[in-house]
Amino acid sequence: MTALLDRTINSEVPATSKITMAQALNRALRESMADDPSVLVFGEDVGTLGGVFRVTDGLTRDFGENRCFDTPLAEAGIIGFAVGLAMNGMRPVVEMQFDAFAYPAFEQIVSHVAKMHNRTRGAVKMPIVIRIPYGGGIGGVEHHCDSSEAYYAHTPGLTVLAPANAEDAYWMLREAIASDDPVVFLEPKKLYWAKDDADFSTPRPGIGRAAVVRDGTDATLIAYGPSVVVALEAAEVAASEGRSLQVIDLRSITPFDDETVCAAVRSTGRAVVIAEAPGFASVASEIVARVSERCFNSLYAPVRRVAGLDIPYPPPRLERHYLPSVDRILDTVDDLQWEDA
Amino acid sequence: MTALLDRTINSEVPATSKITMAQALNRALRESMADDPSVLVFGEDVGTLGGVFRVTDGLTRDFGENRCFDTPLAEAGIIGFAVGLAMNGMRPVVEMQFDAFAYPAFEQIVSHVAKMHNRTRGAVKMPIVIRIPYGGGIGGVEHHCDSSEAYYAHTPGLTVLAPANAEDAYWMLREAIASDDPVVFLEPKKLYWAKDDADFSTPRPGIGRAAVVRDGTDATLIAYGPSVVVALEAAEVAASEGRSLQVIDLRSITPFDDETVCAAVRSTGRAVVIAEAPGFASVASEIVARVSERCFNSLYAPVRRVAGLDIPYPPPRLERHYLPSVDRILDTVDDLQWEDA
Amino acid sequence: MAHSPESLLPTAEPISLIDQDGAAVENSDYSMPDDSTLLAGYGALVVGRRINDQAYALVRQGRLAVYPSSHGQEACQVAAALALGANDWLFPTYRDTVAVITRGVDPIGVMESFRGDWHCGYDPKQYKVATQSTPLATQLLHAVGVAHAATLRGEDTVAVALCGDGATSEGDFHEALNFAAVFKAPVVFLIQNNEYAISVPLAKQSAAPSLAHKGVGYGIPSHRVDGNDIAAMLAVVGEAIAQARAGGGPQLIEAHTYRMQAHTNADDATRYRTADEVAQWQERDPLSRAKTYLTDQGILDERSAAGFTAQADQIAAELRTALGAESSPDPDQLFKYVYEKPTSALIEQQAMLSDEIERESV
Amino acid sequence: MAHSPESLLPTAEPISLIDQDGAAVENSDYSMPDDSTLLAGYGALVVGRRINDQAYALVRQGRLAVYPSSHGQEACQVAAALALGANDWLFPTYRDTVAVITRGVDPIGVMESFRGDWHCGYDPKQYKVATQSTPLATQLLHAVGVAHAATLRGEDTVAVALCGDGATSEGDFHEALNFAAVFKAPVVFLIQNNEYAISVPLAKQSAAPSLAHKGVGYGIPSHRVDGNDIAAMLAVVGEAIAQARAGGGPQLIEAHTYRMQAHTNADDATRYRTADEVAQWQERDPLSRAKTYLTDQGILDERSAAGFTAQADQIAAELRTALGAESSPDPDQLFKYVYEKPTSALIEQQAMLSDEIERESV
Ligand SMILES: Cc1ncc(C[n+]2csc(CCOP(=O)(O)OP(=O)(O)O)c2C)c(N)n1
Ligand SMILES: Cc1ncc(C[n+]2csc(CCOP(=O)(O)OP(=O)(O)O)c2C)c(N)n1
Ligand SMILES: [Mg+2]
Ligand SMILES: [Mg+2]
Repeated sequence: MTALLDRTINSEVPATSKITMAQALNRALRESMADDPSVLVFGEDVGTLGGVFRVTDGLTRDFGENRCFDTPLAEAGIIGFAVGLAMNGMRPVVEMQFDAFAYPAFEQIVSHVAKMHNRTRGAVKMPIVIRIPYGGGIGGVEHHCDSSEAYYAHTPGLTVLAPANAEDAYWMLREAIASDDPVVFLEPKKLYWAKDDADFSTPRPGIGRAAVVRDGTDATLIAYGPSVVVALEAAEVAASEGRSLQVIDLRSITPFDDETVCAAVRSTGRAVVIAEAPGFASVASEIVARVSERCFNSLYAPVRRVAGLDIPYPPPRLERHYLPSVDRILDTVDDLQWEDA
Repeated sequence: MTALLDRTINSEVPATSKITMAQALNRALRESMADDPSVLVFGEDVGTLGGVFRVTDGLTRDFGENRCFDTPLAEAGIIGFAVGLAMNGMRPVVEMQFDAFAYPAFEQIVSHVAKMHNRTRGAVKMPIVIRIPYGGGIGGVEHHCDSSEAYYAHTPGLTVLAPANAEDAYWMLREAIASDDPVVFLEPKKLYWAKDDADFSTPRPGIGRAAVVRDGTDATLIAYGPSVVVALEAAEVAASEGRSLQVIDLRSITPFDDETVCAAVRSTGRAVVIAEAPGFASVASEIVARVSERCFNSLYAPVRRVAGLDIPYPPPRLERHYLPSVDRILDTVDDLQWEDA
Repeated sequence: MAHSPESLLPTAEPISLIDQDGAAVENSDYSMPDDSTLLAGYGALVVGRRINDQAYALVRQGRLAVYPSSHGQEACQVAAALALGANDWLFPTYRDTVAVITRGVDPIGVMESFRGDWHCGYDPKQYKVATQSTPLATQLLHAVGVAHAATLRGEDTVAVALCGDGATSEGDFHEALNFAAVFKAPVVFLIQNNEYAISVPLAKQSAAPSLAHKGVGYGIPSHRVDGNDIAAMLAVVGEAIAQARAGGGPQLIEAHTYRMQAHTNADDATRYRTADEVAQWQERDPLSRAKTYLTDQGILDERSAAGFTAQADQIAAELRTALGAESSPDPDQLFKYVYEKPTSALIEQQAMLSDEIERESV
Repeated sequence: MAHSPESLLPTAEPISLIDQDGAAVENSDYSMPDDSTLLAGYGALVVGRRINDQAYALVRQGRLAVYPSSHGQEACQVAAALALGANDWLFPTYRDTVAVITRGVDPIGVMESFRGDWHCGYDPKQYKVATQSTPLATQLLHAVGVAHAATLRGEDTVAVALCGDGATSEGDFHEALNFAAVFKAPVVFLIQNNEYAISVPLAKQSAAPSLAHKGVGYGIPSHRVDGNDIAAMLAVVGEAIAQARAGGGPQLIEAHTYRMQAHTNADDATRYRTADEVAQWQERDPLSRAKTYLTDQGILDERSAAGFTAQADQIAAELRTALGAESSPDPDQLFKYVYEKPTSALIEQQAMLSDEIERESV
C-alpha cells in the first residue's frame, strides 16, 4: 500500500490559476491522498466514472482501486463502513451523490459519526469527511437540490463547512481531511463549474473562521456557500445605488465564528442573513438569534433573513422564486429601519 | 372490519380526572380508533406489550391485531409502510420507540411523509401521526433522551406538536389523528407519569395555537413540551422574588403561532426561550429569531435562550447539568438589561 | 414459515419463452401467453420504444430537463403494466415512464416532472400508479402499505413494485421484503436488473448467486426471467400476480435486461462500458425478437404492425406538441400544497412573492 | 459470485455437539473442541453467568441504571470472545457485556455505561472491542469497515459482529452483509436468535426458513448452531473465523438461544411469554449441559470447578465494591470530547456551568 505514496501526483492544474470549484476539490483530494496513504475516497460512482460531478475524476486511475472505489448503493452502508474504517486507522472521504440521498445515512451520521469521539472520551476518533453536493440553482428535479445544512449543524460533534469559491474549496477540503473531527463538507452544486482565480500556495483561514469578503459600512450581509455569490452581487448593485454593504462569508457553520461576525455587525449596526435552506429552525435562524443576542445594543434594526421559503424545494421551472435573489436581498436591506438610524 | 366500530370503548378513565399523560394518550388513541376504523396503530412492541411506555396498552386486546400490531424491527420500514397505508385510505398512528430510533426513518419522513402531499398537488394526503417519546430527564442512557424536534420543524410539510400536560396530550393527539397533514407528535418522556387534572369535554385550542399558561408583566418565558413545566416552576420562584413572569406554552412548533407569541412579548418587552434540545440551529433559535425580527421595537433586552448545551445528550449522572433548570432560567432573566428598562 | 427453503429458490437459469432469435422455448412451468395477449404486448413495446426515443429527443431539444430512458427494457415495462388488473397498483421509479404510460396515465401529465413544471403531474389515486420514485427503494415500502391496506379491507388488490439492481442494496429494499413477507402482503417485487447502477456494474453491487436469491432470506418465492422476452415477462409477472392475489404472499422477480442508453442525458456511458458490450445486448433487443416470433407465427401481420406504428406516431406527436408549447407553472402552487391549508408563515411568504412578481412585471 | 447457491445454505438443523442432557452428538462437519478449550469455555460460562446475575442484582439495589442480561445466552457470549485472536475485533451490543468482559475488558470500565457515568467506559482500541452498540444493527457496518481496513493493510484481522434476531430486520443488517460480501471483508456475523425482540416473537419478525437463510442473498456461507451448546458454538464460530481469515470472505451464523430474563430490568416479560416456555428453555441451560458432559468425560473435576467458582466470586465482589462506592463523574467531561478541541461556544457554556456549580456549592 505504501507503494502508492510514491506515485507522482497527476494534478491536472498548475499551482495558481483560473480553476473551477470541481477541479479545486479534485486537486485537494489528490494531494491529500498523495500525502497520506490512509486517505480513502469512496461512494456511489466515484471510481470509474469519477463522480456524477467529476470531483473524483481520475483518482481510481491514479491511486488504484484500493484508494478510490465504488461501493454498493446504500448510503447508511457507506457511512457505517466509513466509521469502521476510521476506527481502524483510515481517513475516509465519502461522497453522498446528492443532498437528499444522504438522508438514509442520517442515523449513522447523527448517532455514530457525530458521537463516537465523545462516547469514547476521545479514544476513537472519527476523521471522516462527508462530501455533499448541496443546494439548488441548477435546474435539478426533486431530491437533487436540498440545502440540508441545518440537520448537520444542529448535531453536536459535527463540523459543518461550506466553501463559496474554488480557492476556499481547495483549502477547506484539505483541512477537513486533515482534521480528526468528522466534517460535513457542503459543496454548492451551482458553483461547481464557476471559474475562479485560486492561489494554492497561501493557506486560507482555518476551520472555524469566517471572512469579510467585501467591506462596507451601512449594513452587513452574512452568507455562506452558494449565497455568498448572491450577496456579493447584491452588494455591488447596492453600491451603485449609494449603499455600502459589507459581506461576510461564513465558511464554517460549526464551529461558528462569533468574533468575526459580531465585530462586523457591530461596525454597521444592521444585518441581513442569506441562505437557501427553508428559514424555519435553520442555520439562518441561528445566525439571526446569535447576532440579535450578542449585538443587541449595537443594532439599529432587527436582523433580517432572506432564506429559502418554508416549502419543499420547487421544481426546476419555479426554483427562481424560491432562491434568495439580489432583489429580495435589496428589498430586505431597504427595510432595515433606515429612518431610525 | 367495521365490526370493530361497534366495540365498546374500554376507556380506563372517566371523563374528567387526575390522569397521567400516558393514560391521556391511550384514551385519545382508543377514542380515535373507535370513531374511525381506518385508524391503525403500529410500531415496535405496541401490540401485546402495549408499548415500552404503555401508551398503547390494551389496544390490541380491545381492537384486534388488525388495528393495533407489532411490526418487524425497522423504523424506515414502519414509516414507509405507513406511507403506503395512508395512500390507500388508512390513518396510521405509529410509534417510534425512542427519539434517536426514529433516525433510521429520516429519509422516509423527510422525502416522503413531508413531501407527498405537495408532490402530488394534494392528490395524495398523508394523514400519518408519528408519535415520538422524546427528551430527557428520566435517567436514560445514550440514544434514549434526544430532543429531535429541530430536524422535523426544519422540514416543510410536517406539523410538529409537543404537549406539556395530560389534557393537551389528549386533545392534541385526537386532533393530530384527525388532521390530513402528517404530524410529528413529540411526547415528553419525563411527563408520561405526571398526574394532571384533565378535562375531556371541552376541546383545547387547535393545532397551530400557543397558550398563555401564566400571566405576567415583566418578561415572557416561551417554552414547549417538557420545558413548560420548568418554565412554570421558574415563574413561581420569580414571583416569590417579586418578578412577574408570563409563560407561553407553544404547543404547536409548526405551524408557529406568531400572533400569540408576539403579542405576549410585546406586552412585557423581554423574553427568554426555553428548550431542551442543543441550542444551535434549533427551534429555540427560530423563536429567538422570529421574536427579535418581529418585536424589535418593543424589546428592552435581547431575547435570550436557555437551551440544551451544544453537546451530545449526557449520561444519566450528568444530565442535570445539561437540562434547562429553574436557576439557569432565573439567571438568564436576571440578565435582561433591567437597568435599561 | 410456510414455504420450504427449496421452493423459494429461483431457477438456475432465467425463464425464457422466446429466444433471442425469435424462436419459442419450451418451459415446464410456464406456457406461452395467448396470441392476443402477445400481440397487445408487442403493440405496447412499439409504443413504449417510441416514447423512450421521443422523450430522449425532446431532452436534446431542451424541451425536457431530464429523461431516464428505458430503451432496451421495454419488455419489463410493458409486462409490469399489462399484467395488472384494474384495482392493482403500480409503483414505478424514474426509469419506468413507459410502464406508467402503458398503464394508462396521461403522457403529458407524466412528462410534467421531466419538464420541470411540477414534481408529479398525475393523480396517483386516479390511475393507481404511485409517483415515479427517485429515492431508491423507498417506494417498495409504500407498495407493501398499499397492498396491506387492501388486504385489511378484504380487497384483492395486488401491488407491483419496481426497482433496479442497484436499489437492491438499499436498506429499504430489505425492510420492504421483510414487511411484505411477515404481513403476507400481496406485492410482486420486480427487479429490473439492467447490469448497472449508473456506472457501477452488478459485480460491485452484489456477490449473490443472483438477485432473485435474496427472496429466500425473507421466505419469499423468487423467480428469474429473461427481461427482454415479452412472452416470458408476461407469463412470469402474470403468474406472480396471480399467486399474490390468491393469498400466496409476496413474490420476487429478477428480470435480466440492459439499459441501452446512458443513465440519463447527463450521463456519459462510454466512461464505464464498452461499445462491444452494448452491441451484444443489441442482439437481444426485446422488440425485434418479439416481432420475429409473432411474424413467424402469423400473429402479427402488416396491418396490425401499421396500426401500432400509427399509435406510436400519434403519441410521439402529442408529446412534441404539448412539450413544444411554452408553459409557465403558476408560482402560487408553491404555497398551496405544503399543508392542507397554508400556514400564516406561508401566506406571508406568498404575499412577498406576489408583490415581487407584480413589481417585476411593471 | 464465487460460491454455489447450495454451498451457501445452512444445514436444516442447528449444529449441535453436546445435547441438552450433556451427551456428545456426532457431527460430520465439526469435531468436538479439545479438552482444554472446552474447560476454558466452561470456566468462562461460570464467570459469565455470575456477571449477569451480579449485575442484575446491582440494578435492583439501584447501583446500576440498567442492565440487559444475557442469562441463558452465555455460550454465545463466551464463544464469541474466546474464538477471537489477539488482533481480532469484537462488535458487541448492549446485551453482550459477558462477551466484552470475557474478551478481557476491565469489568468496572464496562459497567460505567450501565451505571450512567459515561457512554462507554473503556477504550475500544486498547481491547479491540467496539463500544456496546445500542442503535440496532448499526455496529455491523462498523465491523465491515474495521475488517476492510485491516485487509487493505495486509493484516489478518477478523471482526466478529454480534446482533439479535430483531436487529436482522433493520436496513443496516442488509447493507452490512452486502458490503462485507462485495468487499470480501473478513467478518463473522453472529446472530443470537433468542426468540424475542423485547416482546416481539420471531414469527412476527421474519417469515424466513431460518435467519441463517439470509446469507444466500448476499453470497455469504451461512450456519445454524445450537447457541446453548458451548462446544458447538466454539467449533462453529472458530471455523467461521478461520474461513474468514483464510480469505473466504464473510460468514453468517445464527445461534439458537433464549433470553431467560426480561429484556432489561424495565421490562415485564410475563406480559408476552409464558412461564412454561421459559421452563422449557431452562432445560436447555448452557451451563448445566456443559457441566454434565465435562464431568462425565472427567474433564472437569472438583478442583477446577472450585477454581471457576472462586474466579466468579472474585469478579462479583469486585463489581460490588466498585459499584457500591459513590462516584461523581466530572461535568467538565461534557465539553472536553465533543470535538478534538472545544469550540468557543462550548468554552462559554462550560464557563456558565462552572459558575453555576460554584454558586451551588457556596
Ligand atoms: C437513495 C438514493 N441514493 C442515490 C440516488 C442517485 N441515483 C439515482 S439512480 C441511481 C442508480 C440506480 O441504479 P439501479 O437501481 O440499478 O436503477 P437503474 O437506474 O439502473 O434503472 C443512483 C445512484 C438516488 N436516487 N437515491
Ligand atoms: C434502531 C433501534 N430501534 C429500536 C431500538 C430499541 N430496542 C432496543 S433493544 C430492542 C430489541 C432488540 O431485539 P434483538 O435484536 O432480538 O436483541 P435482544 O435484545 O433480544 O438481544 C429494541 C426494539 C434500538 N435500540 N435501536
Ligand atoms: Mg440498474
Ligand atoms: Mg432477540
